[in-house]
Amino acid sequence: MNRVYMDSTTAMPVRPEVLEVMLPYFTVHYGNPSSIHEDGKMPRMAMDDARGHVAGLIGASPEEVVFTSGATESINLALKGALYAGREGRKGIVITAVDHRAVTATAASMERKGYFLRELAVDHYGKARLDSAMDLLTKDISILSVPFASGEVGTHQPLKELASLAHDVGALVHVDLTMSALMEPFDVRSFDIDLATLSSADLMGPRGVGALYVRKGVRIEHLLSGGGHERGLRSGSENVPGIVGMGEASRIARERMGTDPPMVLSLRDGLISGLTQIEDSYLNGHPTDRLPQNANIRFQYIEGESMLLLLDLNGISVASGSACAQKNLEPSKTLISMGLKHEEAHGSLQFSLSPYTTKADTGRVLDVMPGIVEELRKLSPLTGR
Amino acid sequence: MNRVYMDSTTAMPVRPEVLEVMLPYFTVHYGNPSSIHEDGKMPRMAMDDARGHVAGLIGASPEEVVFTSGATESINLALKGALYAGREGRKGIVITAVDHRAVTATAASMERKGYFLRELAVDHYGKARLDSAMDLLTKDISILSVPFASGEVGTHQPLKELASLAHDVGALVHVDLTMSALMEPFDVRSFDIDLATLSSADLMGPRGVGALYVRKGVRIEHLLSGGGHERGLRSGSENVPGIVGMGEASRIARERMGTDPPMVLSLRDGLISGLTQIEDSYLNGHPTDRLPQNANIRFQYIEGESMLLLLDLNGISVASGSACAQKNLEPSKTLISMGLKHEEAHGSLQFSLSPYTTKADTGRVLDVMPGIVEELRKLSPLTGR
Amino acid sequence: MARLEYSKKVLEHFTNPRNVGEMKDADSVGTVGNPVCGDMMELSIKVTDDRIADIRFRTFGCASAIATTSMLTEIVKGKTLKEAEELKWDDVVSNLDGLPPVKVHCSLLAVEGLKIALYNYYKKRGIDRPDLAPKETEAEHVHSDEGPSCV
Amino acid sequence: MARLEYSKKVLEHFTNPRNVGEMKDADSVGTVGNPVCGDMMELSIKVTDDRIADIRFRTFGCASAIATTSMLTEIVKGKTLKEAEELKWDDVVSNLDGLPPVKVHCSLLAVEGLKIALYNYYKKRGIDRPDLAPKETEAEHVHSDEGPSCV
Ligand SMILES: Cc1ncc(COP(=O)(O)O)c(C=O)c1O
Ligand SMILES: Cc1ncc(COP(=O)(O)O)c(C=O)c1O
Repeated sequence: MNRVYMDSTTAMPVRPEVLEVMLPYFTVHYGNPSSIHEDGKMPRMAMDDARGHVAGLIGASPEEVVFTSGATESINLALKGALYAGREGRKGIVITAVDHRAVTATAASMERKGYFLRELAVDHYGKARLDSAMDLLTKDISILSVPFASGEVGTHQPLKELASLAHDVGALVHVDLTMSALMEPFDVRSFDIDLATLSSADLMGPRGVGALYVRKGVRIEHLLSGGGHERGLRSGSENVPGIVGMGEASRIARERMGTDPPMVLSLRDGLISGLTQIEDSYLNGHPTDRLPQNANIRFQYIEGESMLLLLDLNGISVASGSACAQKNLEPSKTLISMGLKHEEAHGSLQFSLSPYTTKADTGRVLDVMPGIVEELRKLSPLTGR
Repeated sequence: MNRVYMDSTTAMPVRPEVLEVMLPYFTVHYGNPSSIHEDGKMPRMAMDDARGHVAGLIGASPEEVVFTSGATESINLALKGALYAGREGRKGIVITAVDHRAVTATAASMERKGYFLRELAVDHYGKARLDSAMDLLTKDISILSVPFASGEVGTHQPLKELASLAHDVGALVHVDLTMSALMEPFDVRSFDIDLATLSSADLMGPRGVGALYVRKGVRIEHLLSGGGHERGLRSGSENVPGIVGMGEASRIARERMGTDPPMVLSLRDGLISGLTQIEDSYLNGHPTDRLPQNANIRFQYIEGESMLLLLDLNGISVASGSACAQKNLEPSKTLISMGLKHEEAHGSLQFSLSPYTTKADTGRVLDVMPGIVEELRKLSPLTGR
Repeated sequence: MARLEYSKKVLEHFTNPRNVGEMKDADSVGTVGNPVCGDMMELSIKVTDDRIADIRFRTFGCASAIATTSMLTEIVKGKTLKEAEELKWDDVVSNLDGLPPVKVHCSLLAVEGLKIALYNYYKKRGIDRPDLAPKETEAEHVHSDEGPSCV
Repeated sequence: MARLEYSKKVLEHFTNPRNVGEMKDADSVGTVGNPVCGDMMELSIKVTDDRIADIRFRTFGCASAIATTSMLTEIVKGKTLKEAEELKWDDVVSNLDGLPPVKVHCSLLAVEGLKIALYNYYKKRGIDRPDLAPKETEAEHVHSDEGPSCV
């Protein structure tokens, strides 16, 4: 029996049709796009096309797209780049309590370098609070970073309102689109965004590639010095097959924006309603205002890693916000900041779907999960206390 | 007729057998190596194997290998990481006059951040001078960076002597192995090296991957903050297919170290002796103490971009140190620092071979080149002055 | 063994834990840990002729906590109290063919739970065994202003 | 047009440059640029009845320098001196269907060389034409301590 993969937030397959398009750039059109001779031509043209597709996905111009090695690098470039550029002596960075560690760790590392860091509070759905934003966004803030939606619990952020508050005090706005780009249309102009992070892997393109949208006129400092590629913002010989793959993945994502996400959303809603019928089991995050692919459920009295492993033995892959499932053994900061108790965070599982998810997949999860919860609750000293 | 590719310094094809090994990690074993469930297992094991192969190529332990997005990132991480780690207040960086721009631009960017930069002079072969090293390596130097050989003119550097002089003053030693790793055996222990940069693309692996060797006990600061991957030295979800490819490329490079390089060297020597028989044409760099794949020739009185284009029209790809062939329109810094006049640098072509180069390829170059030189000299006002 | 992988034995005990449950007629119960810290365990023992005649456990925690406790119950069942007192963490974990390094932490509670069950058993009989006494646990800090401080 | 690509016309003129060579019986020769700066050009003209009856060039420089000069010689051959004087860089480059932006720099010398050839031609005839005079070129700085300062 095939495995059921419900951990798309952690990793996704590359679409075979994307890989197909990449292949010639490994072994045939392997030239360097900067080469004057014939072998530079195909890679250069392919890169231009890819840049156009990535720009097209988010309503940007191709010149506003800087290719990087992935979301983490894009985020580091956006945040460190903005702070180092030192706009009018602004020294502050504002992030949210539900940001990915790529954002929180970057902000923390800049704090150690003498910048200051503030974190927007979130409500119990994991949505950043505008009153918190009004308090924390002051004239000495250089940049606000906010995810389009929390990758973990899926709740959308009030991006337009936050961007407008940030711009009111002259701060730049960076949005992390890593988790939303595949499933939610986005337009940098209508959201009035200065910097935006995209990840190829999360668009079902290859890993090791990402992009940073840098609005025309926005000045940031580069992080990687060298040959001056990507208009000086990101040196290093271009990963042409990767960039071609990200371009194709972006093109397909845009093309399928009207078909894949509604299908995923409907499967996901079935999963949520089935799982929350299990006794003492609840949805984390907003019930409707959330990423289509995300179902984050907490099962009281039991622990996430145990559930994850039993699901795994049943051929189902999921992720957990449990401390026991983390490298640092700390429970999910997102869940805690939403007001969950540690033991509730411990009992949370994240089911993330993809365009490849089928009705049979969600059915399998719904078949298996009640038994697993029951078994583990038998083992738990908390049950029925 | 097939084209003749003699621009391996600028880009190389991925070996088909390397691509083969990578393929399942795009679409089948696409899981995240950190995942606890079954889908994390194959990627994790494959990454461990790859790390072993990369370490094996340079005599390191696997834990000393940090995967990055390429040579440029490795170099930035080594140099900025060492300076930011702020060892005993050391504020200086020493590089050579024949380093790649990834090194020179990184060093220059740190100079703008308040560190100081010194550059070792080279002799007329492009070899760093030990007397210069003795002058410039003082107790306030944090790190010395030196290529194993100049990528452009091919001349080997006196690495052991330089490393020993640097260690005498307590500085770290970084060696850029980008251009040499495929063709020259290397051992981090016998050269007594602290940090070493490797590039997958230059090992005939995929682009967008590289590695930094960090000797056990050497402390550097990370550049990319986030999830704490690669022992905290390089965050960002791992590019598993890329890493697998770099591992396989390293394994094959090591396996073929006894066969490919002598073959390449012999073809290269034939090329040099044929090309230098053209009137007023000379080898740049050391005649014997040089990278096996590199032939850098200057043809007096004429300009490199013109030669490059005529070769291109004849189906041959090469690179040139001519200002006209550079993005910044400046002649090769390496050639100038060796004492060549601007017009000589202008007339220089870089032929770089690979294990795929054939006798027919060098033959084609030797057939075509004399005519091209003759044609362009007819056009030149310098000829015969 | 790769970073996050459990041995076959750990998985076997995790999926088929021995001696699970409450014990109605226990001679002593030891509880240790705190749900707020993500790990909590309850160990009940029945003692006959200075031997652990029966033992039961319930664990709120990860797979390694469950497997370690299960293995511990198997080891000490039938042993004398003296033998049980001397049980070390090493003995349990080596019987499981080891644990991933990050999981060592989660396995420490099992032995501690047993000690506390024994402490309580002696205490009921008027014997003070400070060497088996519960350490001041994180539970006592739960209601401080700074929230729980788990170790 | 991609960054580094030349138009078909540029390549055609580069590979088949017109009017190449020295001219033994030239009425005037203009040289401009400096090998140290990577660009040098020599333009010889023969004048009959105030028309450019013949023209020859030699260039040390990149493909765009060669193609631009070749195109220029084609344009001005047969033209009156007056017409030749009025020739602009735009006229030449648009006839080549444009140049990559980074290469514009290398194409400027051609028109300058023609002006200097004309300047020298008038000068021989006792006519001063300061509007056609050579600009103070980099050549004059070659032997300064700071080395050549090419523009
Ligand atoms: C919202 C979000 N941002 C950033 C990242 C970092 O992505 P990567 O590890 O691919 O660099 C992730 C990773 O999953 C993410 O979920
Ligand atoms: C010697 C040397 N070091 C570093 C680099 C930078 O490599 P990349 O552009 O792949 O990051 C190069 C590129 O060719 C090189 O030749």
